[in-house]
Amino acid sequence: MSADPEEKSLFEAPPIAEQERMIEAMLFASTEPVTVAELSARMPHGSDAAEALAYLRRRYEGRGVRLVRIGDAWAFRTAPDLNFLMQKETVESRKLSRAAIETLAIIAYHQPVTRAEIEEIRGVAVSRGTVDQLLEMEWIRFGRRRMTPGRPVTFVVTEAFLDHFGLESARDLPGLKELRAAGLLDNRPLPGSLALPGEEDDEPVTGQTELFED
Amino acid sequence: MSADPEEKSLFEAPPIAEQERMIEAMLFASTEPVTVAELSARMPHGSDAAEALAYLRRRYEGRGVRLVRIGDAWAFRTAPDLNFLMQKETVESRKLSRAAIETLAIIAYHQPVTRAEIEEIRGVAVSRGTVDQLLEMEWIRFGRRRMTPGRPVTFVVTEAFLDHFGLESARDLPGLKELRAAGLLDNRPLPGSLALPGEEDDEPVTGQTELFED
Amino acid sequence: MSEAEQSSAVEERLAAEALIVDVDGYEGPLDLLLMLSRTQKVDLRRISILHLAEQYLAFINRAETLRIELAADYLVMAAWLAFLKSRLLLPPDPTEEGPSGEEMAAHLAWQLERLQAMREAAARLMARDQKGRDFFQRGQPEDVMRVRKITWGATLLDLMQAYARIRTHDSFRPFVLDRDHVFTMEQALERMRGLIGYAGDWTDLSTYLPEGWGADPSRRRSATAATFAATLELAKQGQIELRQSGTFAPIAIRRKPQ
Repeated sequence: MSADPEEKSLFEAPPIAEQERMIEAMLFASTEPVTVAELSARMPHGSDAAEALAYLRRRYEGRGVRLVRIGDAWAFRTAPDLNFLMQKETVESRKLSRAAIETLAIIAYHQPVTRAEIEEIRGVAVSRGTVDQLLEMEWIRFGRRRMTPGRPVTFVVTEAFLDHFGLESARDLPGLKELRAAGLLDNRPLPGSLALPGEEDDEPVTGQTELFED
Repeated sequence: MSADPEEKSLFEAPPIAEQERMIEAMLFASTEPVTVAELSARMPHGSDAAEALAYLRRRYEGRGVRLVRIGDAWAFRTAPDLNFLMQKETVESRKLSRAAIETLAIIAYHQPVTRAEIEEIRGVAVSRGTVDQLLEMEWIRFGRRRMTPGRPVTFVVTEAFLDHFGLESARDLPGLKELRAAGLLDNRPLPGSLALPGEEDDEPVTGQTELFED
Repeated sequence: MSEAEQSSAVEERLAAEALIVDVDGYEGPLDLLLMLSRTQKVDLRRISILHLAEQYLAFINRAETLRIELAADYLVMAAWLAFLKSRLLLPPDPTEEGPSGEEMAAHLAWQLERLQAMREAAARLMARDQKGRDFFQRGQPEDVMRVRKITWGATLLDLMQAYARIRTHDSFRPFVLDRDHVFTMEQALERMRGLIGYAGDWTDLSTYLPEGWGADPSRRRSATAATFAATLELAKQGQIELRQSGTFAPIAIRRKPQ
């Protein structure tokens, strides 16, 4: 941003306390998170938005509003422990189906992930409406195509998703490290091929009827 | 408000610092200035909104935002000396018009494509303003001339376009199959699906003008 | 029927109904397997896949005896589990190709564990503080002075929806053709069959045109063509005779004398 402010600018950068005030004003004025780059662009030459942000964040620790990071952007949000005061502001959110919630979680934890992979994990087809709903809420978006046969599109979660769930980044998803360590986020193919009893001969069926005489 | 909090409430009032936090959060999240009476009503029994408000006001003195009185209600406002920072936030983003987005979509999916071909696919004339707007945004540019009578210019999408939509190349655009899977497209089979516009005859345009005579 | 018999019949019916509800409640065979695995009351890593396979097959069999229609994927899974079970029970055949029963079982256990983990992750995610419910954004964003620069934006979704709209629009075209001015041969035939009984003597074909189809040229054309085609059909069936005195002369028809 400003490796050499003195050389680049004719004017001296404002004192850091002043920069803090500026960021405070800009972030207070905005509903949406503002990126560091945008903050810098609006501040006088030679300012160090990142440093000022660090100070400001400390200043708001324990206050009624907090400075939170969402991806590359920052925003003020009220402290969650005060939610009881906020009935008036509460917005009625659309109830998500269980399928939608699971699909969302799978996209968040496995991203970028293809539709086929989501279906493999859940063991059922993903309905069009589910993906559509999540796209519309802007919690997921299309990611890069996978460089595999058919070049399927992938899904990833958005900044709006992070903002909604108070996450700094997708790396901060609860339990992510443990899941990864346990190998539960791997993409493990079935050993060999998924050979169902190819000819579907009668054997399994007779086997079954014997079994069920309990 | 609460001359005798101890007598009125079974519970002890929260410490004044805590009351300050509450007011901070309420004023921050509220869509309108809030009166002291309303703040009190939302706070736990025994709280003294007026006193907490006075503390809070002092706390924000000299900061980037200030606590200001509007009528008999209170709200946060940017410190007037920082108004210059709000200038840049004057960037207003608007959605492209339907004509523009459709034209853009056709160029992206069919590039290089001539104006006549765009009109053929959309079934309506493309206004000069629409193309100019897209050119000005630098999302499209002129491509090679088509080696057909009249040598019409073609349009293609730009790097800036790919950048904006997070695409590596125009080939990364989700295909019809994926549009359908995402529920964006009716399940009906499409005539000729992604046939290049050049291969279609004039019929669609005439067919449509008839259509709209109803 | 004794009382005991009656009550057991009722119980059976209730059990059957409960099962229907259950089958509806599962999101596919993997979900059902995961639920069944809970009865083993062990860590998913220590689960007996053989036992689980037996539980699943028993469930499917019960559903079948109660004539509950199961979706195909439940039956596919049943077949696969029966196959897996045979592999687990029989000593490994060195000539047989493909993964061993143990490998397949381990993979299934891992799939169940992964699904369970995702369920828990989803629950943890939803239990987080959420915007608009637990924490809030600025309620009164400050209107920034003067709006000067307008950036025109669109999302990839907008772009795709626009394209989808155009393409879908195309596919609708054949279905919205204006059919008001078309009189079909089927309609004409229907009409002629009703009238032909009265046509004892030679009558001009044009008098058979349906009412209201004579004025507008395109309607008259369509009705004439359809009616003419219908008379040819009736003549072929031997019900009427046609006569025309010369090229472009009026065509007359009459009922074929018996």
